[in-house]
Amino acid sequence: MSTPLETPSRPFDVHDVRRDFPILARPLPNGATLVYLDNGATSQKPLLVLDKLREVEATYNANVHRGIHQLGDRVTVELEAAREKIQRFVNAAESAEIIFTSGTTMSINLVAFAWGRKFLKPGDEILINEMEHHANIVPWQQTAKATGAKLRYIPLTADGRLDASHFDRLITTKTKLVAVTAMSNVLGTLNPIRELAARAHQVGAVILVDGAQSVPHLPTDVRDPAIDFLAFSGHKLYGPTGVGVLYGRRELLEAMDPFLCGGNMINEVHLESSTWADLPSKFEAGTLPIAEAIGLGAAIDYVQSLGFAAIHAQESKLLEKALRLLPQTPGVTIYGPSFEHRGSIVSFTVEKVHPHDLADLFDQKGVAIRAGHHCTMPLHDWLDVSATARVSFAFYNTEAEVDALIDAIHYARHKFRLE
Amino acid sequence: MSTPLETPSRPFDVHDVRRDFPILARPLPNGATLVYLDNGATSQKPLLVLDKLREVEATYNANVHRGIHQLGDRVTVELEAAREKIQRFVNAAESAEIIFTSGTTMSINLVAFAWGRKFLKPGDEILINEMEHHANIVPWQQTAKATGAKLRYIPLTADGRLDASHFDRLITTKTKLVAVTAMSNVLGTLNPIRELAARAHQVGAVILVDGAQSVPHLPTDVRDPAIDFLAFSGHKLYGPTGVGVLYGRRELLEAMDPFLCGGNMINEVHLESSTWADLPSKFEAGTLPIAEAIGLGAAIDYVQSLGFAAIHAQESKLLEKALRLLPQTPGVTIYGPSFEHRGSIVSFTVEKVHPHDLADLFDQKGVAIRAGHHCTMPLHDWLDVSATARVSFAFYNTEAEVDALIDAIHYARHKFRLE
Amino acid sequence: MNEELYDDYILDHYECPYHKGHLACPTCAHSEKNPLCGDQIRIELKLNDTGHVEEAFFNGKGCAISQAAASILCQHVEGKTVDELHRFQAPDMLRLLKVPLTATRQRCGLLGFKVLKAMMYSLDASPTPPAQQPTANDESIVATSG
Amino acid sequence: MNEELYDDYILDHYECPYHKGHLACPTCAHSEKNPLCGDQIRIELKLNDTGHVEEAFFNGKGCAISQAAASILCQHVEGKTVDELHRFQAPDMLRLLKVPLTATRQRCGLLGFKVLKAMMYSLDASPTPPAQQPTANDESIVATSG
Ligand SMILES: Cc1ncc(COP(=O)(O)O)c(C=O)c1O
Ligand SMILES: Cc1ncc(COP(=O)(O)O)c(C=O)c1O
Repeated sequence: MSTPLETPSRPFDVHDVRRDFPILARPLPNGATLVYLDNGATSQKPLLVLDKLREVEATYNANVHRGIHQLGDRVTVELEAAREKIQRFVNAAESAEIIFTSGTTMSINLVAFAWGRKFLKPGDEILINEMEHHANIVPWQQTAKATGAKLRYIPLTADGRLDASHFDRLITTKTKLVAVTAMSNVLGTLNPIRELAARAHQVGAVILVDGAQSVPHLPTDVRDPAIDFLAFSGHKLYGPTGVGVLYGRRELLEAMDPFLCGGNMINEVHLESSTWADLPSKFEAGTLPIAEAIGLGAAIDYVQSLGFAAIHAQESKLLEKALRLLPQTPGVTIYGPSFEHRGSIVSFTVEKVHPHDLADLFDQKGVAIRAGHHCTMPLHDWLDVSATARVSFAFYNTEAEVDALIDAIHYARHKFRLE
Repeated sequence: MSTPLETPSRPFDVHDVRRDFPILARPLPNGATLVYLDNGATSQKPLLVLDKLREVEATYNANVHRGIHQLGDRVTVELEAAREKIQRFVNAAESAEIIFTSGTTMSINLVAFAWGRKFLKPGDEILINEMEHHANIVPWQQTAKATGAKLRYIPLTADGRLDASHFDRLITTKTKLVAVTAMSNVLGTLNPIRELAARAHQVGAVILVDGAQSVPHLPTDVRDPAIDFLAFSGHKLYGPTGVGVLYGRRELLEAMDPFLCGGNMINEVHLESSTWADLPSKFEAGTLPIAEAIGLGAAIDYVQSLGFAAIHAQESKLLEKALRLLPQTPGVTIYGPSFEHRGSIVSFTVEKVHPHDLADLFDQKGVAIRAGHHCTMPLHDWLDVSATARVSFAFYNTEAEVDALIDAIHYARHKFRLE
Repeated sequence: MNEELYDDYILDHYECPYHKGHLACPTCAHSEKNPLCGDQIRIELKLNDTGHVEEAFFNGKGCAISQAAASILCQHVEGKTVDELHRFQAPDMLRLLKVPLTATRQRCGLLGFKVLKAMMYSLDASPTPPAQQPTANDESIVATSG
Repeated sequence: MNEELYDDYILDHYECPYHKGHLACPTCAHSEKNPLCGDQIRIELKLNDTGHVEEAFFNGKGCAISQAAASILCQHVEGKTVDELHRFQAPDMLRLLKVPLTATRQRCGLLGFKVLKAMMYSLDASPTPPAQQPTANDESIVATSG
């Protein structure tokens, strides 16, 4: 996915950038300095976002689209401005194609219910793969069960990429949906969205892209390559929890029935039946995560002030260093593809030290990572390990923090009497 | 609904309380002082809540239930503490019965899908009524369509209460669900939840209470009277947007299948099928509105520090004054029952001045109200008006603000050359 | 600024609207409703052979802004050509009102305009030229939520 | 405090566990898995006629905490009566570990304990007295996610 990069409004200096994230400078309860390498789980939020949230809550808190009063007007204008920022950020054709949800999970479920259950029938095929997050597997399992459609999995190559040699066999006129993550949250694998989108469209299928991990780190353009649905979360994009986005192509959103029902998504309600509002309201039942959506708009401003070129340069440097140093560290096995094929996520194991123990010992040194199956049990079955340790970088991480990671591995091995 | 009142930790003084809500003292863009009478749409948030949100975001922002690190531990502990506060606040038997959702609308939809679509069949009856918010009508219309169950409406009395003389006829062994608001968001009507719950249970039906308007203003006890499902929103309870609650009785929640699917709600995921997590995770797919849920916990602390006795006393005073002065104001018609039967909400019209014009003219004086159908079109059809003006009080409103409301009506009439 | 929202110009149109009622034989007519507030506007036009608006009438109920705007609109369009109506855009309509409207109130101020535009659109879509359109006395030629 | 989480006591049990393996003829056995981290523990007990634990074995895989805790648990329960096992509670188990555990890690430290408790519960539920329970060599008497 590529989009004309916005011109960043400031030169990138990681130490300068870190000052925007006060949490990075606070000592942890145990006195250690935070080395936050768990950005794949949730990112930290810059002051700009925190201040925007406070501004909404403390100066024009009101419900949107309803109140004829100054607070209500202001908050409505701010919310719609955030929607337009998101529209431009992913290059959607119109802001009505940007639906506010509670997160990636909700965005995918919305499509699974409102598109999947309406348009899939027995014999149809949903194409997914084993590296997907549970949020992009379980909704399709349930939709397959409910509709009689069949789930098919694209096999993975030994290094954890989609095996393109199976595309011809698997993407056929039976295929109605290709659901795929743009970046694996465990292996970091960058999937060939352009090729999958083209092939899906050739056979008349729809492509849904899970952008939870990619959108915060890479430019996204839903029109090049043409994507039908895109799901992502605010909280991984330096924004608040409680808000996410579903982008959907107008034609598809129009053809779908609403999912959640209630206020705002209706046109008229009569005793026995109702008619639906226009996009985007049709899919936005009830009070939106108002402050959160506006906060997400601020997060996007922040990302664009840095520019993806600078973000990518910094994250690549960290990834390259981690991929270089980790294999040199005794006992370490890393999973997933080589540098060219991945975003800034590395999962690994250390021989004789369980990932949970690793994470705990790392924490003693302030190094925050995640250990477990990272909501990808099928992938861990495929990797044949029950858990891995994962580091996931953001642009505010430093090369010194990669060194801290390596030191932490030595510390854990030492504690486990392995060195 | 009644619960042993918590002992308030401070004496109630409205001017003192107002200092906790800085927005109430800020001048509006037009220079007027805010008279916020739109609490039914969304409430203002005390500093305690704003500060708690900032604390989460700036000092231990992390994902919950996952990270083995100090931030993750802290945020998990805080989130579960919030869940327990909510449990005690509504007197649920266990905290696992408290499900975090994105709001009342989502809570009701969750029940409509996960309970309704599983357990309702043709011939079954869902009992609602015309004063319900769209959030408690449209999901049932859709569920009725999907399952073949029949929607039935309890008639209203001329003053806008449920007509109890029809209960015998309408609540029968065919009835499987009674869905009812504890407090109408337009008429303020307080519905006889105790009687409805008892009758529902007599015939083996389940009762769902929409507590969006009642929970912020009256004590709630889900075990006395026994309620099966209770839905409410954080943002009307002096807490953040983006978070709501579904209380469900364990037995019912256990019998239901999950609704949204993804991370956190699973036990094991295999390629073809998955098993579900225990309560409450089973219904909490994906990353929760973490900061928002913790903020809601703080809002509940705040409410309890005042105590419902003081809150109710203050709001009753305002309601009594409004119900006394409004009818004396030329051209005003008010809707709904008398003082004893209502919470602190009053909807009205002013002859020859459309509610939208009223709201706009009120706004010139800083008086924020809501005009329209308030997501209750069937009720407005029943009232035979296309729109009303609504004032909804909170404990931080003052008697002087009721005077400001009356003055604003005179001002509007004057502008419309009616006086 | 907002103070002047309900100025004499708006209130005069609200109280003594221009051409509120019905045409005996409209060339075209259309109604719409803003379900959010219940405001309703119907507009009826009589076009002559040269494609000019001979007469414009509206009917409806709702707030002062939506009703006054419809009245102002009717006054404005009379004598205009179909072509001119096509070029007439929302900002022009808002300018006609002479008062600043917030985003929420613009929905009221533009309701009549929306009805006019929907009608123009359906005229375009119709196979017969406007002057030969059948007249209509039913509530709406183009079925809408009105 | 946390610094001492991986102290010699835990690591010794992890590296040289007490009674890791299987009993030839267990009176009862049970397995569970923490799907969040993949940790697995199976516990097998041999009870004698007087209702005392004669031998306790565990098997499993997972983090140092879960495995050491199971080892410590086996050592602790031998010689205890079924009654004493019933009275044995989570805080007792955590105390046995001698290290402070955060909420997240308590799931690891208590996995073996949970297996034991589930087994005790199924013993209660079974119609025959414990001593007469059929022995089991299959992976689990009580079907669980193990
Ligand atoms: C009675 C009632 N039910 C449901 C809702 C919907 O709540 P939310 O928009 O927070 O989902 C509201 C508020 O708008 C309400 O007043
Ligand atoms: C690839 C991917 N998809 C989906 C999700 C789910 O996102 P959320 O929990 O914000 O709904 C995540 C994050 O956990 C993810 O990494």
